Amino acid sequence: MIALEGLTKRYGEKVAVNNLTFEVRPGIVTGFLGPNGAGKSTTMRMILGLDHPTSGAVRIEGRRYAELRDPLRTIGALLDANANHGGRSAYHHLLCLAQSNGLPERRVREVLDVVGLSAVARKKAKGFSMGMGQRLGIAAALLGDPRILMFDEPVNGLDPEGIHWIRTLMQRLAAEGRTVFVSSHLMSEMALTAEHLVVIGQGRLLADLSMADFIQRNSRAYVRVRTPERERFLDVLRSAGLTAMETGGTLELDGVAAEQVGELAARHGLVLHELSPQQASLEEAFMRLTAESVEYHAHSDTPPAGERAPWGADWKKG
Amino acid sequence: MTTERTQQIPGQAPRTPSYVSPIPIRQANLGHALASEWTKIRSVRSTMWTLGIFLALVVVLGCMVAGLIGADTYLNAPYTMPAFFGLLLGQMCLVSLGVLVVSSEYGTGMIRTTFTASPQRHRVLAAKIIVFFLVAFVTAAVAIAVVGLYTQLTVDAPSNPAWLPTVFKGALYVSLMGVLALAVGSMMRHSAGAITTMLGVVLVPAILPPFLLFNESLVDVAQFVSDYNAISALSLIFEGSPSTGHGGAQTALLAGLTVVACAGAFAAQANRDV
Amino acid sequence: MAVAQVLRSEWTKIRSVSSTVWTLSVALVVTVALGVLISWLTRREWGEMPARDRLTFDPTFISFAGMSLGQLAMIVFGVLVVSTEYSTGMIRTSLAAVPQRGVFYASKIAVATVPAFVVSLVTAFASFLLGQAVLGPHRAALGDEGVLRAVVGGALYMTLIAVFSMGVAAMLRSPMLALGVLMPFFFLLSPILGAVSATKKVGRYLPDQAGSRIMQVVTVGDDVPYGPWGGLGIMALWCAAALAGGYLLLKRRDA
Amino acid sequence: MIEAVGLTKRYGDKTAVDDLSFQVRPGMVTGFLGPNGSGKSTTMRMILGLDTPTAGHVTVNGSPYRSLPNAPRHVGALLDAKAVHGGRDAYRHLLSIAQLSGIPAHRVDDVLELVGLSEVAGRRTKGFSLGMGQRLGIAAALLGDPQVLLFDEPVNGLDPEGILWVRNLMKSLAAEGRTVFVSSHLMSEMALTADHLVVIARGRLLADMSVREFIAANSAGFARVRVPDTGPQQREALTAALTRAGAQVLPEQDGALRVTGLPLPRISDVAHEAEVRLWELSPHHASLEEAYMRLTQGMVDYRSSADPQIGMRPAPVPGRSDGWDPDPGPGAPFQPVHAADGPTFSKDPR
Repeated sequence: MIALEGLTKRYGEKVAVNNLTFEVRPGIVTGFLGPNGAGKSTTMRMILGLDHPTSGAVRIEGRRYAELRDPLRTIGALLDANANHGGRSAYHHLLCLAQSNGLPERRVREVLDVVGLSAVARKKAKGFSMGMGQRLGIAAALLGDPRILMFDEPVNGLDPEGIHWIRTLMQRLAAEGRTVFVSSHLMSEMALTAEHLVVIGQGRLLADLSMADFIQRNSRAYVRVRTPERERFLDVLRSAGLTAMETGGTLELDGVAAEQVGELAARHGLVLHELSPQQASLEEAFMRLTAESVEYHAHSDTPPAGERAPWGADWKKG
Repeated sequence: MTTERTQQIPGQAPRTPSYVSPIPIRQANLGHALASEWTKIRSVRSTMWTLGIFLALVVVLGCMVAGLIGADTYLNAPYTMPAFFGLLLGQMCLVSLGVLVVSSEYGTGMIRTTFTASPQRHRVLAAKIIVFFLVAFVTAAVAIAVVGLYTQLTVDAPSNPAWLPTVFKGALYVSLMGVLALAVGSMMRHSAGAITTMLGVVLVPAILPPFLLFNESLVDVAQFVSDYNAISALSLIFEGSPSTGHGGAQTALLAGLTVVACAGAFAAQANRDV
Repeated sequence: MAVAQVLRSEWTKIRSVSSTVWTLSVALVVTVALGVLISWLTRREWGEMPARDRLTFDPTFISFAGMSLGQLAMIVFGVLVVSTEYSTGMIRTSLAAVPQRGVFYASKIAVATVPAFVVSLVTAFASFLLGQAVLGPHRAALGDEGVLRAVVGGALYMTLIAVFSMGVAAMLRSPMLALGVLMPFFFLLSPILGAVSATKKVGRYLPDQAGSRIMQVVTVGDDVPYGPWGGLGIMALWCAAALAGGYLLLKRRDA
Repeated sequence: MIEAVGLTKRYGDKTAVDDLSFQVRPGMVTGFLGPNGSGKSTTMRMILGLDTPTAGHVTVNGSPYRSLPNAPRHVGALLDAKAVHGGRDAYRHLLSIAQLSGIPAHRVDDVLELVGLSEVAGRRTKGFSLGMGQRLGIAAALLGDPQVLLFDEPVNGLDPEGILWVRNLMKSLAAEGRTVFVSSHLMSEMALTADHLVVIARGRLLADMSVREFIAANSAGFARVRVPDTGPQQREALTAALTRAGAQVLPEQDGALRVTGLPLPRISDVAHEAEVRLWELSPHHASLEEAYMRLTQGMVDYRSSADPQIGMRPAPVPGRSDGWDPDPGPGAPFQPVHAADGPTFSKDPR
């Protein structure tokens, strides 16, 4: 279990992390979301005792990080896949970490096997692809068989097989009763992996609740209907006091459960070709929640009408 | 941006609706590459550092030495002579910059961006050589000229030789050394390796002759090496006499080497995978 | 957290990168080779040396002439051992594994000092023995007064150069910056201060000038206010200051 | 339009790309998929003339890349977001590329604005995050307003807002009639972005077809049907009726039915005939990931395996335990949890 109490980090004027209080519980995968610059990495570094909080504290299993004896046996972390000396082999990289925490050399070979790097264990990390570097970082996290695991963007650079593997790995680790804390920008991945979400924006806690609650609270749910008897269906809806939005060949109904629509159709003998409850995606929910706290907004390439000509207008003349 | 579904690009299958930029596409040329390299060389700090240290070394050391050496030295040496000491050390700055101009692109991966933007690789290298040579030459000439002026103004002694030609020759020699380093950097693609190699090129011939003298048959070689190494070349440029020459032959040798190295660099990069 | 574990870990780190072997072997080869070369040149030029120089000739010190260049490799070794942790980002992994920064730092310095000292010892004896062999009739013997002290002292001098560099690198973190400070410090500032008479008195308290005193056996006619061990002590103080600065900054800074 | 014909690249004994032929057409987003080490990056580099093919050739708009008279005006590429000189600021990085093909300086401002980096244009790229680097790379690709665009893992490091932006950007570029070729490992992203797929593994072409065809060919879709939860009779009646009509029916955990082999209207009719009311009738397409995993199974390098955790257990002989403390002591009351010690996280896509 990781517990944050009023964690704050200031860099001069800028508040990177602002009074964060939450707990990461064992037995489930907890997703850590937020736009770029929200303070996720800073928070994770403070959890690992790498950055000193301006105020507040982090407790790992009730203790401060620096008080942990052999911390790798308590918490394993993947922060940055490239956080290794490029001139050192994967094996030696893990070996020096293992030795610092009194782990046997056998364990190094074992985790190399777990992440599938045994064949390149003696190669310098310099020549590793991003995906291989990521696997090496995951191996380092697993090294001490810790009760708490923390991953920052674990699927970065992994191929689909690797993504699938890390997803199942995290779920299995959580099922074993461990605490798993994962940050990611990939909402579709998170939707598949995490059960609980902690969302921050501009250093502040925006949400700390279960995945289902999060999506439900931050998005629109509706029922999609396709029917060959559209006009009659619309009449029936109108008489029942419901409205539908038409998009393409389908109808979207807000504020009503699929069950009700099914009953309504059955009562009037309507044929439906589709009756599916739609839940907005995690991505949509996330976008809605964090809309105001995004840095580096991109823009549409098409300038608003009346603004300057596409580009190189004067160049064209010349 | 407008979408025009017309066909203008030759060789393309005519059926598919394809985007064509409203801005006409014209051929890129060496002028573009030169502008690009000029932007590159002035937008990194390593340029400022190496050139700044070079200027400081030549000017500061030169002005210090100018006051220390006897006034009668200038009877047979030009007023720019004190610049020689700074150039000895300073040429390593130009060598470093020459290497970095190319090898930092390989080190950072920027070279892929560059070669994607200009698949005519020879044009990129040519532009690099030209821009670097001009920058190095102008900087070196300014530094030597400053030393010459300072000496002329402060040293109360007559001087026989004209010092303007030595500004040109000295600057030419060290810039050629820089271009040689650039070519070596382009072939080796590794900053530290290329700088070490160039250190060897500058220093080894200078300390080699005593060792060659052990063997009688190598006496001629030793003589050649001691006459033509970088340090004697520079010293001849600044204090040569009619009997020893004024470094013209040495500069020609360096120019020849540089041309060969550049040819090697062009050939090596032409079809190499990057 | 057992310190022994961290020491083992740091030992693995240091032996698993090729820069260790490179820098240390360059230090050895360059120091010995240059020392032999200069000893040999001295013997050849003996006949042309002024009588005064012949009287104050220090055969031990001359065989350590390569140290001036060889210490460069020692500086690089010291800087790389510490600063590559930062430049590669390894420091975050390391400190997550060993959150006791003091233990981490002390272990790293201690473990790096051992190979540096071993190589320095080999270098000092090899330089001395080969140098004396080349000097022929002008040689000194290991049993002569002060000679053994000078040879062992030479090894300590080289080791302390590396330790000093480690401390500076821990303060500055970037390898380029650390080398950019240390190289001019040893190769420009120190010689210039030592050469100009006005600053000579300040210059001899710089670490390299104070430390190199221990390698001299013949010290006729100089007015240096400290003895061989005093000089080494001054150098050790410099190292202690650099290490302390490195420790304080490591403790305080975000990784 | 990109056209590869018999493209082959060998490094010594190893064949990275093996006789690859495909076309990337304008007007749509073409996804380029394959496991790590399958030759995707090598192929992209050969398209851009960075690597020379051992055999075969690849052309862009009809001519080899290296003979394009002004490449950035024809092709924009994002290969590696970190492939910039860290000491140069973003603006002058782009300017140097722009000048190389005679693109005016104010176009640099435009693309910086477009990718949202205007505020940091004067900052050295060394301090950029992965996401900012990615945006810079995209800006460089768009600089020449090119007809053909290549992106290698464009969303790497971007936050959700950036991912959404890149997705829409690629779609709009394709809609303008450009050729957009994107490699990615993120199947969910690809499913949302790409119209067409080129899949390779071990350097060989595995598939070159539309996303829809690809999913249809490599996996099965199904319909989810729910009936009123008043009693099991309705469900059984419907199951029987659907089975008679030729469908495969599987019960799901929450009481719904998973029906394969019948189109939705047909299921509706069958339910109507069986006088079963429906509370849900929703189509489910198999995911692109499932389809992809099925296709590329057995072709991946660096396979992961289960964690045996033997190395974590106390060594059998305490005397020779490699420094492992058999009794962690009260300071570290570690209890390894081995609820599922078996190899449960294999490569099986199911």
